Amino acid sequence: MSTIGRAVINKIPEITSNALGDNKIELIVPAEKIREVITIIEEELEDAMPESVFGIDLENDQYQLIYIFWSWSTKTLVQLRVSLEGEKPEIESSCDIFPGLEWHEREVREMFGIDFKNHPDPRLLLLPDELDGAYPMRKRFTTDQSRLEESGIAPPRPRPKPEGGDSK
Amino acid sequence: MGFFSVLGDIYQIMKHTFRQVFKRPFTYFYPFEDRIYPERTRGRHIHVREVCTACAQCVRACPVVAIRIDKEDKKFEKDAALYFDYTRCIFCGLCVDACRFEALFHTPVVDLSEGDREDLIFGPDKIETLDRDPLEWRGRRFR
Amino acid sequence: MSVLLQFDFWQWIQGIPQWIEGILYWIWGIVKWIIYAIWDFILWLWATIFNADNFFFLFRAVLFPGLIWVVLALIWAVWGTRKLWGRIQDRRGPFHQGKYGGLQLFADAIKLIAKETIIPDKAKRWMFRFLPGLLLVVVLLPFAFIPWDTVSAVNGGWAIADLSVSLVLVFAFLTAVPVVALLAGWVSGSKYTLIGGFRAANNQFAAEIPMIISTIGCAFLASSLSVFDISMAQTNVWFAVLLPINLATFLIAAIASVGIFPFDAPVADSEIIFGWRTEYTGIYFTLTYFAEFAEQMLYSALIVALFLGGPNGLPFLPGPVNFTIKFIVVFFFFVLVSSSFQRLRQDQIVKYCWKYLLPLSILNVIIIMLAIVYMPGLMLPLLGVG
Amino acid sequence: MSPDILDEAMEIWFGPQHVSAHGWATKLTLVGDYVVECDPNAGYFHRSAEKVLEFKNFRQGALVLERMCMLEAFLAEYPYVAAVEKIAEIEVPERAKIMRTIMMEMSRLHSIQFWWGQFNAELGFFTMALWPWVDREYSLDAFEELTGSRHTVSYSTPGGVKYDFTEKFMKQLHRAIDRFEDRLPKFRDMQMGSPTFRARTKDIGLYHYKQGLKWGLSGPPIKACGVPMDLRKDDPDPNLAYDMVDFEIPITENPEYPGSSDALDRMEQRFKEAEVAVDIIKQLLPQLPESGPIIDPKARAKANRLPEGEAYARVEGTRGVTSLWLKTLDKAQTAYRAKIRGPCIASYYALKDLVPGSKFADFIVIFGSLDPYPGWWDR
Repeated sequence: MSTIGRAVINKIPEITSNALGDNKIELIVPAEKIREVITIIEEELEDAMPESVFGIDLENDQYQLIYIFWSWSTKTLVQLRVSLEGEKPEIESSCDIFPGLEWHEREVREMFGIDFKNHPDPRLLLLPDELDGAYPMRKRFTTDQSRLEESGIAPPRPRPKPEGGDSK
Repeated sequence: MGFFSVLGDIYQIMKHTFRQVFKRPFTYFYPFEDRIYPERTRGRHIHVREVCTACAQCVRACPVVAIRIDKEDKKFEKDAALYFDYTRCIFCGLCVDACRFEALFHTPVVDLSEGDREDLIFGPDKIETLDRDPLEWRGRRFR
Repeated sequence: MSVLLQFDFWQWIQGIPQWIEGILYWIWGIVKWIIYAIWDFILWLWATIFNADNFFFLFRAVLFPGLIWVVLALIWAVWGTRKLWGRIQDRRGPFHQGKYGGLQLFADAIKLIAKETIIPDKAKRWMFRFLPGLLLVVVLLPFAFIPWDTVSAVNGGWAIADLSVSLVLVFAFLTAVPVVALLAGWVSGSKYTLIGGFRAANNQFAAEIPMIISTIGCAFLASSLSVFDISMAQTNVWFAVLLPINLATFLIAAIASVGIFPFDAPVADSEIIFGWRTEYTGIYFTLTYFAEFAEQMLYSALIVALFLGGPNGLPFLPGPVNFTIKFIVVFFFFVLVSSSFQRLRQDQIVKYCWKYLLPLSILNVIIIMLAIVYMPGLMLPLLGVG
Repeated sequence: MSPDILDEAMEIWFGPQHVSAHGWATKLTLVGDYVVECDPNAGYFHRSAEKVLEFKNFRQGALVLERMCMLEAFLAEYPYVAAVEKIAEIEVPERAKIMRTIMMEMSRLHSIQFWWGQFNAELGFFTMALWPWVDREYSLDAFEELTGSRHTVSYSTPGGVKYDFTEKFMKQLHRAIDRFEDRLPKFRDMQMGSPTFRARTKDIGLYHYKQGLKWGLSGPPIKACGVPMDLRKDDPDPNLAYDMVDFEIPITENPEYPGSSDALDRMEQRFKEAEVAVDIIKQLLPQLPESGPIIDPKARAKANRLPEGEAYARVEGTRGVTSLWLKTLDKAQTAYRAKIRGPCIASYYALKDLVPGSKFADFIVIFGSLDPYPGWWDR
């Protein structure tokens, strides 16, 4: 396990980690510990660059938040995975540690509805004002699928076919 | 401060721009002269109906669903009429790759412009031939 | 005698024709008065136009070296600039209208005149309309004092007019241009034009003083302030040969006060869209656009008159032809410079103008003074022969 | 800001329609000629690409990603293809790897040439704006000869590349490279040698690379600080041929402020990047085998339905790290979640802390020197 993984684990024992590749490590972080892990990363991981923060909607109010950091000098990629539930999940904002995360957090807030507490300016980043509460990246937000059958891809969730078998 | 080195730099720059004045410009007179389009250019399509077997693979392969198939309108025994909607088409060439019977080709004709949106939907009659109503401008025939 | 009635009815009746006759005379007097007025006007017109020297003066003022000639030169200048910029940027200039795009300017002019002139609501309406016209007038007037011909205006030459202090008068007009630009920027009501207007004024402070000081050298050598005398003093040696530094500082200061390329802040299109000219559309845009080119032409004409000997050149060619050839060469140099440099920031313009141009031009004036006082022979060839 | 400054400050919108606002809107608060506060906001180019990717099968997805940045189409579409290949474990034939790398370096070259022209146009110098664009036409002709389209090339697919190098294409490729090389000294004179350019870009937009990393900057803005941060060396991709080439990561040192960069260094950095790109192409061309498969035959079937999995593929774009995070359900035809990370949002929002204090005319120079491209962020 890379040095950063060992550093984080012995500070906060209940984080589990699995290696993704030779120099990539993934840490499963509980929601309330996120700020500490990021401060550890900021101190331990040399030249850390916050690549991105983004959410994944796993239906029925299950969300996952993934932070990605890349440090070019130690050539390690750290991926933090935080799972959240609830209609509008909450998490502390960590953009004062890494200013680069501020706009990623704003985008996750407007796309998924995951609220970042005490974020400096929680305005909409990309969406027009009409879509303020619509959270378009959630699976519930259905787009115009009038010509989906012609497009040749099965609907996103493979519906059980009445006549069975995969005709297409 | 290198006052004279600055004068030297300025002289260099002026020399380049002065020499450029007498060179042949790069652009050409577009409607009168045009460049030769390579044969792989992904321009508007040609639908060869003799070989077409109405398998609709091209309709499924199109990312923007720009092709509409009409299986009843048959000219040969197993083919179908295709309607290419050039307001949606992004000229990506996936339909030509998907067609196993080589019934669909690209042509290097890229200047598609019509009066209104309905004309941009090329029906079976327009999609098979390349000749369009001639466009006259300044005594030269362009289309 | 019969009884005199209070009111002699018969006499009254006989008076009516006299009364009518009086009215008719009165009407006839008015008509005569109108006819005489028209006739006098025609006589006056005939006198001013077809009188020998008046006609010649009017011809020079309106047709050849005056209005029509300058406007045609202006149109040629705009066409030449666009073609030259094209060639320098490795592309062809306008070519659709006319043989080599010659009619492109007239097509643009007609299109722009036909376009709607939008007046922004925050703009001061009357000043907004009035300023472009004023700008073009102020820029075109100094062309009257340019010495187009070796023979002076009074005794039959092709120049229009000349004063003993025409150099000062030309600069008076030229300093008014940035003031109009500042007003236009403030009056059109948008923030970008406001910044553009201030930058135009700022450019003016930066470039005005070195420009005027660098012409003192020519005035000294020709010992007169009239542009005609200065150009006449250069019959056998041009002032460019005697005062090269003055020519350089005048050229750079001229470029700065016109506001073309290296000193392009007033109309910096990537920062403040089109500077103080952003809100002008249609005919106002044409006027301001032509005003900029007219100013460039004016400065190149001044350089030719002050430093390159004006009309004296090849002896067998008439004066105006010599002048025009030199004018084209200097204008070509203006376009070349304007397409060779990035744009300077406003404070850098002021810094360079005051830190380099001003001391250089003052130094030059001192050198000229010393030369005149301690080298009496210097002035002899100029004045002796002239 | 202290209130007394605020009352004489003037708010000006460097709005989306502005000539050189690159499609973003920035609200600047000016006091006199100085920018006191800069409030960037994006979103005018948003095409909801991530939602669209959830309805595109694995052969169409690269088209969406390619339209994020038309300038570097080969580099932009590659992360999607690499992510699909990682999940579906598709091998790429040797020849396709080299062809991909050559075309990616060509797209880096012509993207830098475009940026040259744009940066000079922002500085008002249209001559030097159009000259690089003329050289760029030669590489666009080469792209059209190879793939059939100048910008939206859609060249690599899961498993390899679609089109093979033809004789005419090789000739045009050499013409583009030679044209770039014999005009380079002339461009150096006009660009780095020009006193007005040095005056406008010296010590403008100065930041230390540690602060740059905290904003999330990567690519040329960081390499200009003298830091060799480049994915081609740090995290080489198995499906590309960067290991076959020995090249040096180009960096630029700033003598007065070691470890930081200003607009002049960033321009110098891009000169070097273009030279390294041409050097890589020259080294790769002889190593290209004459004949051989350009696509793995089984790849087309494998890419129809992917097993369950997550993959994170990255590439060193012209403007920084470009990456795609892909998650697919078992036997799904479309991606369950695809996160596109473009490099340009860091450079745009870095202006929030970088610009206050500089002059209004310098905002353009800082903004242009970080090479922002709205397509990358607004998606």
